[in-house]
Amino acid sequence: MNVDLCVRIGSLVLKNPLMSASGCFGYGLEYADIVDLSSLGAVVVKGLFLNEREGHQPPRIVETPSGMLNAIGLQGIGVHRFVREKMPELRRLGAVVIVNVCGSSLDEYVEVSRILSDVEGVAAIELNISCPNIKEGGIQFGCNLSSTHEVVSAVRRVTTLPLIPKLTPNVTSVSSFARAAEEAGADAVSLVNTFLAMAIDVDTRRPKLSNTMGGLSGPAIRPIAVRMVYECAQLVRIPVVGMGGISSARDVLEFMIAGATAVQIGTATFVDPFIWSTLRSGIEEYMARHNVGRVTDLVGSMERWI
Amino acid sequence: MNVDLCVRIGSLVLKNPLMSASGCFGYGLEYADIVDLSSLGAVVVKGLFLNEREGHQPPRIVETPSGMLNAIGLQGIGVHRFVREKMPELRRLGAVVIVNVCGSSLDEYVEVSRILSDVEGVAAIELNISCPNIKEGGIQFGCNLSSTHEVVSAVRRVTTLPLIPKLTPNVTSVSSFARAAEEAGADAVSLVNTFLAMAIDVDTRRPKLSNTMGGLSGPAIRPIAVRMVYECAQLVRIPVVGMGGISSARDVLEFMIAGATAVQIGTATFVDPFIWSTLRSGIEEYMARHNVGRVTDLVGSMERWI
Amino acid sequence: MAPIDLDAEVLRNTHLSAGYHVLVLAAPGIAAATRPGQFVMIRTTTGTDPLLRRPFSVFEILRDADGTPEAISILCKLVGPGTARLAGASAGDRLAVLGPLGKPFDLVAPPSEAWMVAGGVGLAPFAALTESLAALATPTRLFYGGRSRTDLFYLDWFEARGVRLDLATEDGTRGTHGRVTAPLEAALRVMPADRPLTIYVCGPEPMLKAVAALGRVHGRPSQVSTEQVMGCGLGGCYSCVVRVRDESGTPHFVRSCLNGPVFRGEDLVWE
Amino acid sequence: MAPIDLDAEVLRNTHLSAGYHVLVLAAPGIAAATRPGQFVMIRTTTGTDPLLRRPFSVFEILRDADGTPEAISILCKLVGPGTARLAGASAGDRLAVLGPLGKPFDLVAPPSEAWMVAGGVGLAPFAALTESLAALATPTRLFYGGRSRTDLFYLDWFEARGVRLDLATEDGTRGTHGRVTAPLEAALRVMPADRPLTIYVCGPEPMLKAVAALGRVHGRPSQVSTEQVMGCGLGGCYSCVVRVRDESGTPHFVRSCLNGPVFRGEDLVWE
Ligand SMILES: Cc1cc2nc3c(=O)[nH]c(=O)nc-3n(C[C@H](O)[C@H](O)[C@H](O)COP(=O)(O)OP(=O)(O)OC[C@H]3O[C@@H](n4cnc5c(N)ncnc54)[C@H](O)[C@@H]3O)c2cc1C
Ligand SMILES: Cc1cc2nc3c(=O)[nH]c(=O)nc-3n(C[C@H](O)[C@H](O)[C@H](O)COP(=O)(O)OP(=O)(O)OC[C@H]3O[C@@H](n4cnc5c(N)ncnc54)[C@H](O)[C@@H]3O)c2cc1C
Ligand SMILES: Cc1cc2nc3c(=O)[nH]c(=O)nc-3n(C[C@H](O)[C@H](O)[C@H](O)COP(=O)(O)O)c2cc1C
Ligand SMILES: Cc1cc2nc3c(=O)[nH]c(=O)nc-3n(C[C@H](O)[C@H](O)[C@H](O)COP(=O)(O)O)c2cc1C
Ligand code: FES
Ligand code: FES
Repeated sequence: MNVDLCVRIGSLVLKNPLMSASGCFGYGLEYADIVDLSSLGAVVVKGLFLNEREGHQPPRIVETPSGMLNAIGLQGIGVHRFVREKMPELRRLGAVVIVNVCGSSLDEYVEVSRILSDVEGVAAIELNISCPNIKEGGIQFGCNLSSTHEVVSAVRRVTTLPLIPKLTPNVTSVSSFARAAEEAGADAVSLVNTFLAMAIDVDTRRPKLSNTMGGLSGPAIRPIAVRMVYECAQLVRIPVVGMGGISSARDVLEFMIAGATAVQIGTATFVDPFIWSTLRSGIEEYMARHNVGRVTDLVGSMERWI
Repeated sequence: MNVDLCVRIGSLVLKNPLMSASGCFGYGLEYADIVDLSSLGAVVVKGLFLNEREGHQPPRIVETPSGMLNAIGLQGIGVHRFVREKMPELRRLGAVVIVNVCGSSLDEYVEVSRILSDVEGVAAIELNISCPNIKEGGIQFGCNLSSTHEVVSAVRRVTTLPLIPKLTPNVTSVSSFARAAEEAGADAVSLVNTFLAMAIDVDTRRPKLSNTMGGLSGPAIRPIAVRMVYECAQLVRIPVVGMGGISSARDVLEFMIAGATAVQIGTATFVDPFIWSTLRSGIEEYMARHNVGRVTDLVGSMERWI
Repeated sequence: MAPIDLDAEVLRNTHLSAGYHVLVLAAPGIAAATRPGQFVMIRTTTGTDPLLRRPFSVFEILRDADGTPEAISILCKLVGPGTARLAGASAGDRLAVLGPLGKPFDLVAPPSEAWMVAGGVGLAPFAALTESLAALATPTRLFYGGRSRTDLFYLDWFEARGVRLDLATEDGTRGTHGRVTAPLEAALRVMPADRPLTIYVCGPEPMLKAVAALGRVHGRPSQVSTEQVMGCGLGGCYSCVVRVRDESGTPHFVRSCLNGPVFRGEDLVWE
Repeated sequence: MAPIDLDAEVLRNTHLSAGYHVLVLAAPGIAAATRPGQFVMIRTTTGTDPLLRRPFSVFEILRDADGTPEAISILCKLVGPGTARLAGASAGDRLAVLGPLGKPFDLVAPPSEAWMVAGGVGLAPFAALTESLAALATPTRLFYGGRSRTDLFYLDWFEARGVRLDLATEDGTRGTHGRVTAPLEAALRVMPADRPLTIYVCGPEPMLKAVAALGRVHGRPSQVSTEQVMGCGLGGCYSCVVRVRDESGTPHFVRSCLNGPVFRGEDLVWE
């Protein structure tokens, strides 16, 4: 059976629903040796500010049951060096590039987005208003409905690229944030970013991360992320990009059936960097077995118990 | 070294900081065969409404990575049968009994609490304003600051028993709920209840739980729970009772160092019903090794990185 | 007797087919206390994935030369990650085993006969039951169904203990072609009403339901071993409920780990 | 060469002491491509606990009778749940092994000497390095420290390959009493300035720091194999950073899985 894996996010058509999650795949090029970047639905690159950033002191990650905490602190090369040093090669390799945009202020979000809008090969902007690991910006915008509306509207005005605000799960009602983003002109929303969390070394009585707190990702969070994706998909009309602990084709399908049009995979790529082809063939097999012709037919297809 | 494990919750002095988590230890008596109930700091019994409740259709639980979802739906015998059928035996066994009180309305919370206040052997009330699995009551109260204040104040007026509102983690700022509870006269707060979550069977495209959603518990949530306990302990003066994924003495210590005066253990008792003595001796060994005389000296003793 | 938790050594792990194996665990305390129909909860890893223990019927109670119970076996079917870990266990490994748990079968004595009905891995509680019934000299029959002849195990074992076998396979490769309820129904039909018998049944839920119904139609009591997903096995979590009618006939949920897993077929209310 | 991921069969697991073992893995593609100082990422379970792979230096590159590389070994110290699983692995088990990863050591050739300095399990990268240096006929010395004589392994192996050993134990049961930096410093002092040498070092961080400082003081280049907690091993996560000075002398964080794990001691900035 020939199955159709194409999905659409705003004006962007992706050859399949699988994207790398920001911050878990470097700038994509690190993986060019072992993964055909053009075979991914999209490559979402590490969060970028206007300027370079050092990030936090190590230790930056710590493992937890079926998950991990990270407090990288958005170490990065800044948007200018990214455009100069990484984009040419990404274009050459045929990657569909989505840039995760960060900011310490509304102006910075706008400025970075404006710069990227003129760059050939940037396919969409993921607006990171949900990073739990930085002092200013990030989650501050993402935990307040009017700030969310404001920053999305402001960026909307400077770009025609598909705009995908990335939502934090650290709120009472994530779907109201999805709605605010939709109302502000977003083309899609992506979720979840990581859960604010911490771990303490009981012998030293110090946090295991130098930054005290970090973000929880990985299979541990999957059931919460699926619930949130489901809630958002019920409430908004724009596509939802789902993530949080996806590690198998069944997990991808679970998110899509819950309502995700596309998905991102982060932590699981650390465990298996070759996961992409496994996921793709797993989805294809499932579709053949269940006689599903187009992967979009699965989106939001969950039936409730009577 | 002789170590002192006593902790104090309002007027209640517990011989150690270890309590069973509500809903994970039946009415305590189910375990009387294998656990000396009087050896626990307290036995927190299953959530009780005024009347009996059927609970949800099975399947009621499903396993997830390092965790589980439950949607029991608070099946229970109601407060009257509890007082009649269970309390005498609990008293006889010397258990320090904390009752988890549920309600579909403010009046029901008040009425159940009032009834329990006159019952010999009930040591405290844990006010369950955080159950994610029922339609009315529960989490509705726990996700709104003024409802939280209102229900805690109302119950405060009818009881002199130590009053411990149990908070939900499904909010943006759990510490503001701890503060609202403190202001309304609570003697302590306990947290976390479970995270609202779901899992879908991709072959049938139906939720794995009959109730669609359930609450996530177990080691998976521990890092988020530790963070929340830490935040609450930073903000309020009343004791914090911490829980969420505790499965070892080190986990108990992690919560206490983060700021918990006492802890509850739920899911881990399913895996190891004999866990209580292991935890106690693990704490004692740690205290001896680190030369800590009183367990209360550990509470909130985390140092930050400079 | 109160259940105990043993760090039991795996003595043998015998693979019967790709999907079935018998795991023998050194567990003297549990072996001595178990009565047929009871179960144990086994931890399949020392980590947290899979997190929960898995329930298994006690298959055989194994004794040393003097007849002292020293081990139990479980008949295990491979279905997911937990059973995969058990399938991979080797002699010398250790597994935490909690038991015995739950209510056992009520044993019937002559002149009553005992008819056991097993579907697939539902055979599990019937080895121990057979031994206990043999001690009472109760005449026993086993109606045993599987998908194919290669899914039927321990036939010699049961025959050697005087159990009369009635087999059925869905592909017709052994015994009756079709479901095990067919030979059971045929036998119930020809059984004189004045010869008492009790039906014991374990297997997939549709089969339990069908067999309980057959018992009702033919006026025969049945004891049904149910299988619900279990969180704790001890009555703590209320996950494992089945609907049962109480004396007044009102149905309500009861915990199958405490009040079961064996119920009277008459009492069970099927959804 | 691009790293590959192999479902490698465990060929042997030799326990050297309670805390140390050598695990031999059939991994021809990795064995053929690995250069000394590179590492592999090993999955210790098929489940999600522990979740992440664990990094290990390639200890030996093992060849068949014809000299074709067919296996690698790792020298593994038991510290937590992941290494506990590896300690329990038996011949025939399979483990996912990703590699080779990271930048290898730069090899020095005569007339330069190579001085290897190992603390505890920091011995790991030096077996492969010894073989490569032997092929260049570079004179090699190994300064090797442990807590006690029972923590020093493979001494014969290194001696058989012409490596001159300088041992140290913290309890004085073998070699110099104290830290391995003592014999190293003594040797550096007496080494004529006109005889070139490079220091290779692997071990706990305080030791790396001390040895890099000794190299600086004595004007000797050092190559330092660092150990940071690693999420991915491939440059994806930015967890594994160390501070390094760039050409302009400005320190910044670089990923030790991509730019390391081997760094020039001169470049590393210690916190
Ligand atoms: C009282 C009792 C006795 C049992 N005795 C035996 C036995 O003797 N031999 C045997 O092989 N199995 C027995 N089972 C079933 C066994 O417990 C499950 O097959 C096992 O828990 C599956 O674990 P898993 O991780 O391999 O698969 P999972 O991934 O947990 O489950 C795979 C599938 O099996 C279903 N399942 C999981 N747990 C149970 C459960 N407790 N009951 C029914 N279905 C379940 C799941 O819904 C899923 O569809 C018994 C169950 C109960 C309740
Ligand atoms: C490039 C590299 C090469 C290595 N080579 C070897 C080797 O050849 N032999 C060997 O035995 N070990 C080696 N290690 C260390 C090894 O990876 C850790 O001991 C292992 O990951 C611990 O896993 P665990 O689950 O047993 O313990 P955990 O519970 O994960 O950790 C136990 C303790 O070790 C620390 N730790 C965990 N991971 C690392 C890490 N990656 N680096 C440093 N400390 C860590 C933790 O902070 C904790 O204090 C190497 C590490 C790196 C980065
Ligand atoms: C090490 C690490 C770094 C991350 N960096 C970013 C980032 O720069 N921008 C961002 O929006 N999300 C970042 N995330 C969050 C992931 O993109 C993703 O939302 C989250 O990890 C959940 O998905 P997962 O469970 O598949 O990893 C990071 C996650 C990890 C683990
Ligand atoms: C099966 C089950 C039933 C529960 N029932 C209740 C309940 O009746 N009342 C309540 O306040 N919390 C209930 N909880 C939540 C626990 O008390 C506890 O807050 C949560 O499980 C986190 O702790 P743990 O990770 O140690 O299980 C229940 C949890 C589980 C797993
Ligand atoms: S399995 Fe927990 S109550 Fe039955
Ligand atoms: S380990 Fe992920 S970047 Fe180095």
